[in-house]
Amino acid sequence: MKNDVLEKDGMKKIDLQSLTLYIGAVAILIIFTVVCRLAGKNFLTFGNIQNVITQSSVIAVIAIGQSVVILTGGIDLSVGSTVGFVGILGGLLIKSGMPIGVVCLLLVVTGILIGACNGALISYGKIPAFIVTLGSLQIIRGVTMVLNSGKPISGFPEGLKAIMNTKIFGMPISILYVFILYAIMMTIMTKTRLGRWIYSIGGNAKAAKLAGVKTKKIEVYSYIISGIFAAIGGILLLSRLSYADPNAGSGYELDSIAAVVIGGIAMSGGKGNIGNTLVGALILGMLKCGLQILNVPVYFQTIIIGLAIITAVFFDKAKERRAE
Amino acid sequence: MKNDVLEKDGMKKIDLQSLTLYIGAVAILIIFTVVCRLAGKNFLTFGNIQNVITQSSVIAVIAIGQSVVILTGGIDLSVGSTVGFVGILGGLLIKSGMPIGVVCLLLVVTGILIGACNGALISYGKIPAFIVTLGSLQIIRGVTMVLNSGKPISGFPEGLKAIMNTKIFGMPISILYVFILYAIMMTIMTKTRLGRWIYSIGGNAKAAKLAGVKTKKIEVYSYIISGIFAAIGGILLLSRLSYADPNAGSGYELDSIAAVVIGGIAMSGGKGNIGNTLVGALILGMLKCGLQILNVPVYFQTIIIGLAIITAVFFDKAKERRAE
Amino acid sequence: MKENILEMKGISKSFYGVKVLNDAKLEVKPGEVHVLLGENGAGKSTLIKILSAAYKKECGIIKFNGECVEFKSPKEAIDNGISVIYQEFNLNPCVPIFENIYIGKEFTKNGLIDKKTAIKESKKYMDLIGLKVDPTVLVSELSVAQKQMVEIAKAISNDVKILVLDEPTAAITDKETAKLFEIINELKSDGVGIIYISHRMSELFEIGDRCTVMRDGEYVSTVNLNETDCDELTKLMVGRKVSFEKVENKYIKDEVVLEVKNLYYKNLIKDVSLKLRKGEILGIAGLVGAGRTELAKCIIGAYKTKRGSISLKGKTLKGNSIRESIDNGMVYLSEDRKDEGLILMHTVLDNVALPNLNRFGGLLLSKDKMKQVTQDFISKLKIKTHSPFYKVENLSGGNQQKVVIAKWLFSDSDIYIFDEPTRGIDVGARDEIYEIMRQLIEKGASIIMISSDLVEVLKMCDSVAVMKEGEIAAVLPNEDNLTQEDILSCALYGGNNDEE
Amino acid sequence: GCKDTTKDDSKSPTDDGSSNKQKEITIGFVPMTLNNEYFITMVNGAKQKAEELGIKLDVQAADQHASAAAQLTIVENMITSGVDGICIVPSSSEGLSTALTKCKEAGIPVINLDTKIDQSILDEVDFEVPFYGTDNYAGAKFAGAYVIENFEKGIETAILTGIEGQQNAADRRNGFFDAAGSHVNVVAEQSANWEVDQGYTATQNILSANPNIGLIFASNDGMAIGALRAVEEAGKKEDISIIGFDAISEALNMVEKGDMYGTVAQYPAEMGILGVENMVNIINGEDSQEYIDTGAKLITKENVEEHKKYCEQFAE
Ligand SMILES: Nc1ncnc2c1ncn2[C@@H]1O[C@H](COP(=O)(O)OP(=O)(O)OP(=O)(O)O)[C@@H](O)[C@H]1O
Ligand SMILES: Nc1ncnc2c1ncn2[C@@H]1O[C@H](COP(=O)(O)OP(=O)(O)OP(=O)(O)O)[C@@H](O)[C@H]1O
Ligand SMILES: [Mg+2]
Ligand SMILES: [Mg+2]
Repeated sequence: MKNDVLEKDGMKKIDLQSLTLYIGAVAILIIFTVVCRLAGKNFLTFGNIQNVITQSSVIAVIAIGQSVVILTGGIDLSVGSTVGFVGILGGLLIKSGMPIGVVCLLLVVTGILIGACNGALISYGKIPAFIVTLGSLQIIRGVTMVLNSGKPISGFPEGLKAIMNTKIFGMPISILYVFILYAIMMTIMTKTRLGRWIYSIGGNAKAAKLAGVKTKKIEVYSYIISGIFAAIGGILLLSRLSYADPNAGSGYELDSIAAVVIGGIAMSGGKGNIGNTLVGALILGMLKCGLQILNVPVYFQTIIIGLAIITAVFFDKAKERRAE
Repeated sequence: MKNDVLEKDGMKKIDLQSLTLYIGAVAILIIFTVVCRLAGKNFLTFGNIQNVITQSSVIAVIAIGQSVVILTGGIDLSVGSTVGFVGILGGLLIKSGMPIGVVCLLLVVTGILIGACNGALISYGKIPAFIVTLGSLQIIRGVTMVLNSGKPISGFPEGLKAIMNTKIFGMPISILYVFILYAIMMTIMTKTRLGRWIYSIGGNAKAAKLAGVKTKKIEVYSYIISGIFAAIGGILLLSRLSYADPNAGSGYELDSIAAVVIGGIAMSGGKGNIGNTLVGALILGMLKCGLQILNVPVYFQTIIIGLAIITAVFFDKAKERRAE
Repeated sequence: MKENILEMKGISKSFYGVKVLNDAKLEVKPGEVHVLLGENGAGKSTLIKILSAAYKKECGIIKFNGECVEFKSPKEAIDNGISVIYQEFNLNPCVPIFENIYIGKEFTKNGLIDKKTAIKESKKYMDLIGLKVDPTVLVSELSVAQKQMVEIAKAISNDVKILVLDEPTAAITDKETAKLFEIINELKSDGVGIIYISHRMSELFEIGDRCTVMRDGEYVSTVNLNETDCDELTKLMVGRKVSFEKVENKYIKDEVVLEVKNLYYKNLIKDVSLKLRKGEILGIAGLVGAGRTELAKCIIGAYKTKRGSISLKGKTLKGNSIRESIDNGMVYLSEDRKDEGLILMHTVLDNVALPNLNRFGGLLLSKDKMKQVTQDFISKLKIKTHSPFYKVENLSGGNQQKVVIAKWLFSDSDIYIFDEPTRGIDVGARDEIYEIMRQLIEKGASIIMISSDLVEVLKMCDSVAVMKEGEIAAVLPNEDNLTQEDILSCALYGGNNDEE
Repeated sequence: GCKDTTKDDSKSPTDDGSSNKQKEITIGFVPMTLNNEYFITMVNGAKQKAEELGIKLDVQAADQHASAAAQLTIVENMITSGVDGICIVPSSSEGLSTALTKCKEAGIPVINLDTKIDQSILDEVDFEVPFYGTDNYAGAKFAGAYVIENFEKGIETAILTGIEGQQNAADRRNGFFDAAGSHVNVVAEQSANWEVDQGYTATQNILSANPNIGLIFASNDGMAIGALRAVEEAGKKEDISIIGFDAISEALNMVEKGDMYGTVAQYPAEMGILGVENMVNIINGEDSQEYIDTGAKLITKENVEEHKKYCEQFAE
């Protein structure tokens, strides 16, 4: 009998937690639908659901990488400025006449390099992730400004816009990107060695090392992954706006972390489900969208979003509190 | 002989780390003095040293509270918006004719309340500190805006200015505040039960609990302390500018964390010396001041400060790397 | 004679400029169980960690199968068939057991993780050691003993040529130990070289073939275990004799100081009632998972109990607060020093002072007094540390345990609940600790001692409460005729005889 | 963005309209942010007009700093919520191409206020967007021209700029520099991120490096107020003239007291009013104006009183 209880407990814990999250997400959806209807507006329309996903897509993509880093017990504050950097660099390259495909590739490579620098300093240099990425946040932002003397870039060919603004089966293609990227990363995290090793570093790095996992290398990889997704996020944003702004992405570090934590990944690393990060990002997106549709003044929006973040996680932790 | 080395090691370990920090601080001082002199400007003047301290004082004070929270293994992202909130609330109260002393008291009480809410949600609600304070950052910022519909307040009586802009023995009084506040908090952290309990929670909360420490209560206290110092920081800023801006303090959360970590307190909590946080804050202040005196373009400033933060901590960790 | 499968020669290692290994030596033959013996802090674990490349050695050579080897990472060592169960657990609490067992050597199918096989294979090794838990249970849910068994399963699931066990039995009971020895014997017959570290003298003779004794980081000698006895080994190790006789307790009074009535906690503790008299040492024995630790934690107030009452010296506790218990003179020493007993990153002094801060001055604490008290305990318990300001994480396992004991001894309470107090402590130091426990009861304190070491239980306790599946099966008075077998049968089959 | 408003001549809320109130009209109004007085004034002007015309105004803005991404999201959500037209102050002149495309597709007219959308973007989207305002560049140029007239050549000057990379920050700095750069001697140029406290520290540091400074041009009044504190503290109030931008109420008080030399005023309330009024016309199919220059002016001691009076109407 005892074993029975434990069996359930061990396996289903994740699912139970996810359940709270899904219930929360659906609750928000229902609340907004009802309230909007009362206010004579539409929330739950096909078009608007698409909107929410498209609006959340950049954060959702960045949050994939952030999840990976947080799962190792780290943090990446440089994702926001990477988005800005990638935008300006990409803008300059496209303007110089390089084919868009090549530019995208180069930008992803840039993301890899940024991630590798962060990762190397953190894992081999033993500098806390918070410091390294706070530093690189500043450095990258500075370099972005220097790159085009602080000026934005616009006037891009249609091809760039097409990346993000195409429709496929009547749906914005961004939805497809988000789902594919999440599917890939969820597979990697649950079904491959790399993924399990990332989890093991967050859970107990020493144990992993003694068991033969090359923890330092894996840690670097996780920052590289974060760099890649930040770069992809930057490309998506660039394409969505068809405009490169050196300040783009500022504040995305906190937004992406919020998505990750609402999704239930512990800041201390080691446990959590990367798929739920998407739900976290969508919850944030829904809140923002719903409140704007209801024309709630912006400062009440901030307050409500703040409350919602806390409340969401509050319910998430109900079980832990009861366990005491 | 054997024992000798180790005894020193045990005792002096903290001091050794501090030493690196002090050397770093002095190195920056010397570099700026020399470079400024070459550029025909003055850095190491009595007046300018005063400037640096005054300029760093708000961050230095906030960083005291941040240190305490980080020592417990937490984080307080709401300090910046508390500064803004305290400014506007204080501004309104002063304008309503309340005596400045009473206002200051009320503002500190506000800080206590904010800290208590954060702390209670974190310790009794078991919600991660990052989420709670990210949420309260938004909520407080929103409330601040609502409070005076986003407008600044000005035209204060001279008495307010006097808090910060008086001179004492020819030195700005802010220097005195900073040193007194640090002295008090250093004593509390090293010489009192409360201080040791705070360290023990960061070191191993479970062990502390079994040793009879009321970990939850102490955790709440630590956020209250952070709230108090954020409020004091807000009062100092209000007095310094004699102007209440609802946006004041934005970004201070990251600056204060940077000061703490440069000062050598581990983000994971449990170890570090709160006095060094002051050095961390001064290093940041010196960098900013020196670069501005040299009239370095702001992009390069960001880059240099980013590099400096990473480098400072890099040297700090040299010993850890060698230990491998 | 067979060739040595492993030779370590001239190994030296220093930490922060202090030599902890000096020209150490170890030779292991295939198919032998080689015992490594030495006082706490002698350098046994360090030597092992050098073998597995967890630490870098300063000088010396390691010959494996006759060839000089130089492993650069733990991975290389594992790949070469060196498998280590470290003294301190190295498990990831956030993931299931099977993942911990197969970390770093995951099964894959088409490049993707094959969970099914891993679960099946883990189950096999867990059965072997007798761990009856589902492999998908999270490690964070396991007790210390169960974690130890996971470590064993993890080590034997490797393809081993050399298996190192650093105090594998410190946290488990005789039943599991027997299983472990079966496994060891099987590996032995496959020609695996086994290095075995333990402070439980009796089992060394049961399982070991040869024994290398170390002292202060240096090699002392290697003896054949069938040519020596316990006293001689003890002498080699600590330089004096240690007695295993029970001493009569003259301080026991009739006054009941602690009374537990009908305690329930989840389904782990069922209707437990207990009485502890003044001056009594009450042992609590039982198999792994019998709920001894849970019971102790319920009594001390760390767990919220559903039903039942606890009264101290006639005063009923409001309950569920550790602070209340401590204030009323009852303290608990955790079995899990790493997770619950110590703040590893803090100094010896900080750890000793933490529960006793009230006794170091009023508003401001006196560091001098703390230093003096800590210094006293360092010499009294022979804690091998270089100063009171040394970080606990840099002490050897046994010395860490002594720090845990010191911090509670100084609390000067009336009731001490010791959970596996001598876990990982060498014979010599055990004796000191027993002596201190006797001094405590002499001063009028009472002790509950939870221990899996029945030798120690029989030696120290006035009576033994045996637990089985969350209930107290029997309370056996420790009279001349009580044997380990009596306790064991009670733990296995319940106490159908007297009492209750 | 940012200034305070008022244009003395075109003071009257441009009437004509008098539009009918057949069906409820909702206009989306998107200032850059809502955390400074300039935009609050603009919104107040718009609100007053909306009330007068009996239409509904949905005001949305980015919370901290405006960005093209945040504005795109706002526009998308406004389209969903069914507004009839959108008045927008772009976070940058080139950043709205996607948002404009979406408005065009949804058939929602757009009026551009304050910061002009770049013609190339409008061409790209092929969308007609009226513009009412004076851009920052022009306003700053105005201040520069005034400096040439009133200060001796070669005066040591410091410039405080806004957040690097933001369009309005660049426009104000460039406007001033292009006009007066050859006349004054710019010895220091620092960004103080639009913030009072950073204006204060930057000025302190600039003063310790350059004790002979005679003029400070701050790209917004917040930084100018900070600069004034530092100047006062250094005891150089008599020697240094400070020019701010935005004409927020505290700056006007300081100009009145003679602490600050001047501040550039634009007319945000006017822009708000014109935006709403013309949007209603467009929605009702009536004529609307393609371009209105709402003008800018340097407020100094001479005209501050008048300007303050004008401002009061839009205070709340
Ligand atoms: N990481 C470390 N840093 C500093 N000193 C260390 C470290 N590890 C071990 N030591 C020191 O090395 C000495 C030997 O430790 P070791 O753990 O090898 O002892 P041991 O023989 O295993 O003892 P025990 O029986 O208590 O486990 C001890 O004095 C300990 O303080
Ligand atoms: N935190 C926990 N959550 C769930 N179950 C737990 C937890 N801690 C312990 N258990 C379970 O409670 C049961 C009894 O606990 P425990 O093994 O600590 O008792 P014990 O008699 O002290 O044994 P041991 O010899 O291991 O100390 C075990 O089966 C264990 O799996
Ligand atoms: Mg050991
Ligand atoms: Mg136990």
